[in-house]
Amino acid sequence: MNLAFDLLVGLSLVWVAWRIVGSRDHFQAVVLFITFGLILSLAWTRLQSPDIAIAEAAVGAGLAGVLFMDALGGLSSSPGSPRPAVPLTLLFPCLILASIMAIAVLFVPEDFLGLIPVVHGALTDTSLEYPVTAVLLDFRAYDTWLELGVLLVAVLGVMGIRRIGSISGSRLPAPADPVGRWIIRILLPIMVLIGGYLLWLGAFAPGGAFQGGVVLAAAGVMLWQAGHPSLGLLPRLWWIVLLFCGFLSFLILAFWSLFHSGRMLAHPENKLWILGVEYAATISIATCLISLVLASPGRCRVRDN
Amino acid sequence: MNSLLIYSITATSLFTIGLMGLAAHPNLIRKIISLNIMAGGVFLFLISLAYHPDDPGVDPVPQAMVLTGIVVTISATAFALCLARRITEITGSSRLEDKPEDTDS
Amino acid sequence: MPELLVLIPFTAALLCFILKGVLRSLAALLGASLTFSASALLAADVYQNGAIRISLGGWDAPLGIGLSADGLSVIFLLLTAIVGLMVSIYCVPFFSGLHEQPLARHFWSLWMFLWGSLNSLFLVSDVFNAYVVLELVSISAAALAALSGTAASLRAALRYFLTAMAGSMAFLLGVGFIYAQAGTLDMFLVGSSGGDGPLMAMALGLMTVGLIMKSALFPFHFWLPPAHGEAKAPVSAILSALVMKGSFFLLLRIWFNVFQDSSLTVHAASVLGFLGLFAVIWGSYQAIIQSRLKLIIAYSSIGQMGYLFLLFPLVLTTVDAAWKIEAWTACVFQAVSHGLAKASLFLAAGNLIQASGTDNLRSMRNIAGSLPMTTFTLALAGISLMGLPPSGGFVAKWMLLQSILASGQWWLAAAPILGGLLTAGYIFKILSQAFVPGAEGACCKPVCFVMEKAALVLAIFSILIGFRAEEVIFLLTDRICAANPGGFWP
Amino acid sequence: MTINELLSVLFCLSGGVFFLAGTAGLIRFPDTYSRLHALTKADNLGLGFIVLGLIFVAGSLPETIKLVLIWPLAMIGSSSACYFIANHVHRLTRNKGITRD
Amino acid sequence: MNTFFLGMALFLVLNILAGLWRVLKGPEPADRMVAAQLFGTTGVAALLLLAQALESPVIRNAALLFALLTVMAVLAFVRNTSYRDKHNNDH
Repeated sequence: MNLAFDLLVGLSLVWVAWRIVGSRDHFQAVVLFITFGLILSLAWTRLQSPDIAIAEAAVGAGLAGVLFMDALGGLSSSPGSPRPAVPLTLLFPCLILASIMAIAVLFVPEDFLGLIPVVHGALTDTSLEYPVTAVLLDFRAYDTWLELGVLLVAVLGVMGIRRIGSISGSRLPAPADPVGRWIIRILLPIMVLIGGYLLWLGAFAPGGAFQGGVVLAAAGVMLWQAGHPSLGLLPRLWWIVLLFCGFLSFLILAFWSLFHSGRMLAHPENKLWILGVEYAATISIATCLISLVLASPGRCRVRDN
Repeated sequence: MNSLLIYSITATSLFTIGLMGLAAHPNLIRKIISLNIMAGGVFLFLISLAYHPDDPGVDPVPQAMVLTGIVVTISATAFALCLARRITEITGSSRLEDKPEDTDS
Repeated sequence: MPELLVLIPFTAALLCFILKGVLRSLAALLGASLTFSASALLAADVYQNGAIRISLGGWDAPLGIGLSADGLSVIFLLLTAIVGLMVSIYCVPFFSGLHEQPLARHFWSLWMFLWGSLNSLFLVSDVFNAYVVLELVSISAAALAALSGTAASLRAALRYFLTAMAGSMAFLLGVGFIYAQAGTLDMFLVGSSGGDGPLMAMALGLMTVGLIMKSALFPFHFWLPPAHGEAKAPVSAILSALVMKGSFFLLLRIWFNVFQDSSLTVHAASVLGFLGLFAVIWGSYQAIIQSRLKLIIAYSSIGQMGYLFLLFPLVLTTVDAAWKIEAWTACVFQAVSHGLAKASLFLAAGNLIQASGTDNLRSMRNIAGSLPMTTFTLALAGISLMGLPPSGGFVAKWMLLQSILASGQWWLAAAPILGGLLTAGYIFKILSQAFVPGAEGACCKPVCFVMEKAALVLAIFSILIGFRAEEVIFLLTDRICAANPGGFWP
Repeated sequence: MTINELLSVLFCLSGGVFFLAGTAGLIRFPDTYSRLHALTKADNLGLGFIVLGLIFVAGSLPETIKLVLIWPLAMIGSSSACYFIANHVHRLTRNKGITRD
Repeated sequence: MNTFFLGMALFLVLNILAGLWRVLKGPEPADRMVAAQLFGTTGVAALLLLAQALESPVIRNAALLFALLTVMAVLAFVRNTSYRDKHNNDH
């Protein structure tokens, strides 16, 4: 039964991906992409990694869907280009590449254990119980810090393109019908509640900074879609503090641990530091993602209405 | 033919399909969607390495890598989409080079 | 203290975003000079007492991430420091002009982020960390390229960014294959655990293709000329002098540390050699037929990068160890002198554009009269690019020729000979325009004194390094930290 | 097979039947409005039955509460989404002045 | 017992695949959005069944999240198409 489920999920992933690339209508491709994200979440659940399923669900259905729909909004949809989407000359080399990689994958050793024993061995002397959060925030904290840097640079890049200093201006027209506002008022507190719950859960179960941050970002974007300026309401200084707090907390930790114990990014003994850094990272991820979605349409949207 | 194999082969074919989409589509938004499919494929490959049905459970390091990768990919996608929208606003055509014969804007 | 090299630019980046006006320029200059001095200190430290390897957070190699500063990375760090400092000095007046003022905040924070990520790229010793740093470099470089806001520059930036993203995805899949084989992510551990077998072959192929896409080797060079041509002058100086060297440096790390004693690299080496040879000839030829100054310099970047890729066939197929050091020195000198000369060329071009308004060659007439300093900089940088005797470029091409002849692969000799000729072609094309007495009416807005000085200093540096070859050779031979003590040529 | 498991299998199967009905409705029905009809009614009911089935075999109390919480949320979500789409299609047809068959 | 739940999850994924036909064929963008909304609910049910089959209660959080997020895509769709149509109607 497991094999049947894996085969079905695998085949449907490949088939949906092929339809996405092969479809002529752009809107159809976006909807198929949202379905692709859904089936991928099922695959993550089947592979026993629930926190990635949560992150994929929040990012795929929540943020990517909204981003692509907005991008499509700006495009006057046409029936699609007449010629076939994927030229045949391209098909042949890609088939060769796919077969080479498929053969190479056969050589992955059956009893491949990777770094499991090492991580579980070192888990005792960190103050975090759940291995994934420990790897993210303690063993490979440098990766997480640079990844927060990537988020920050993306926000700076988007604001550079839009020539704006902050996102205070971008506000959408409130949806005409009352149901739009009503549903936001109900779903929003629940999403913020789930975001906090996932963050708190992170210390000892699948959850943590990333999932909490992404869920809060989805909540913020939902608020924005209801016509509320959400993060745009904050004065510029507060918005900058929220934006930088994740990256800054790692920076302060790095400076402090470098000059205190000579080893950069070494967490001090008491657990409060790591939790503080984790919460700051959550807030920073949520703010960066919301700012990305809010800043991309630019101010021209508000002026038209 | 255990599940490691099924998901790894699916992952590599997703990577190839995404690469094909990136090369084939003139429209910018379609290119960015294909990039996300490539990313999905690579992450599926990483997690298929980490998955062991019974004994020590799932390897946390690839999971951490994929979590970092998901957030990096969404921020890169948002940046690329903002660039694409700006290009569409300025030049009116959502493509990198404006070939006259295609009406698809 | 290699960690300082990462901490200072990131702090400066945050400060530059918050502060305004003069305070921002002060913070940027302070950050630039502090990073420069930190790089110099690190170089002296590595020069005296050998390569440094640190494990971050106190976790050792298989689990935690490490930073490694050895001879090769220190040379590239110094190149980034010198070019970075001069570009920062150039940019203070450049971005305080009325026209560029709104962009200043975005430019400075993105530039400091890029500098910090380049420093961490040159100190990398973990394969997945290399992916995250590559992503950070690509996003900040694309954001910088897109700052000019014109349709052409936005298109070029997006084409560059999409190619860079595809390259990163291929690189990440290669990381997956390495993890499947070696079970660890640290470069030096993977290197010592043997590099043969189908998984590693797949990893080598994917990573090499990914990094070639990012450093614009021949088949994937299409994104470079518009990206560097359309960007603002200091941004295109940063892009072609530093960002391309970053992905090339990572390629060196992968080929010579991760796949250190694997037999795979020998077969693939000649492919890279051919692509490099073709890039040299094709890039230099394209540079000659361009009419816009910045496009000429952008195409010449493709040509000069081709020289670097000649290293792979020379080092991997030569039997005699002595000649390998020649090839290594040639490649490193070419990278450093090209970086310096290209940065000064682009800055000088920026001065010309600011003075004459357009970067079309015909409007460049008679600049020898109005901008003598910039013409002198163009000439000096041209000497170093062409490889005339006193300059670093000459040392690079001379050693390249020697190691080619020693290794018996005579067909590679076409690159330095033909390449040098073609490079001379487009350098003289630029300079000849300068002395032609053109239309008197060409208005010449005054260019800030500091901007011309910065370009000149870079050109002088690219000439001076020709005289200091011993330290570089010493750094390359005895200060290499690889799994086995023999370094790159066991 | 305890009584709990039997009940849970029964409910899950009926939930599956409703999902099948919903999908069949999606494919077979002629226009958007009727497809919305299939989507909202059949699926929510299917989800409700599956949640009910799972409650029997769910372990501790918090799990059950979470299960019970999911169903009304999903219902709110899907019914309002259905309203948005219906409203949107109606406004489209009114703007274009053509009457949909 | 778990194989039964896994079988049900498999059946639901088949449902999603069948629904994809409407996404591919759907004449109107609205029909495609209807199908996407359908997949949301079916996805939540499949996740719940998987959570029970694989005995990891944490997957229920993912199902809880999914139930909320499908609305986002529909909201974005409605906002965009109406904006564009209003835009087209103006001139």
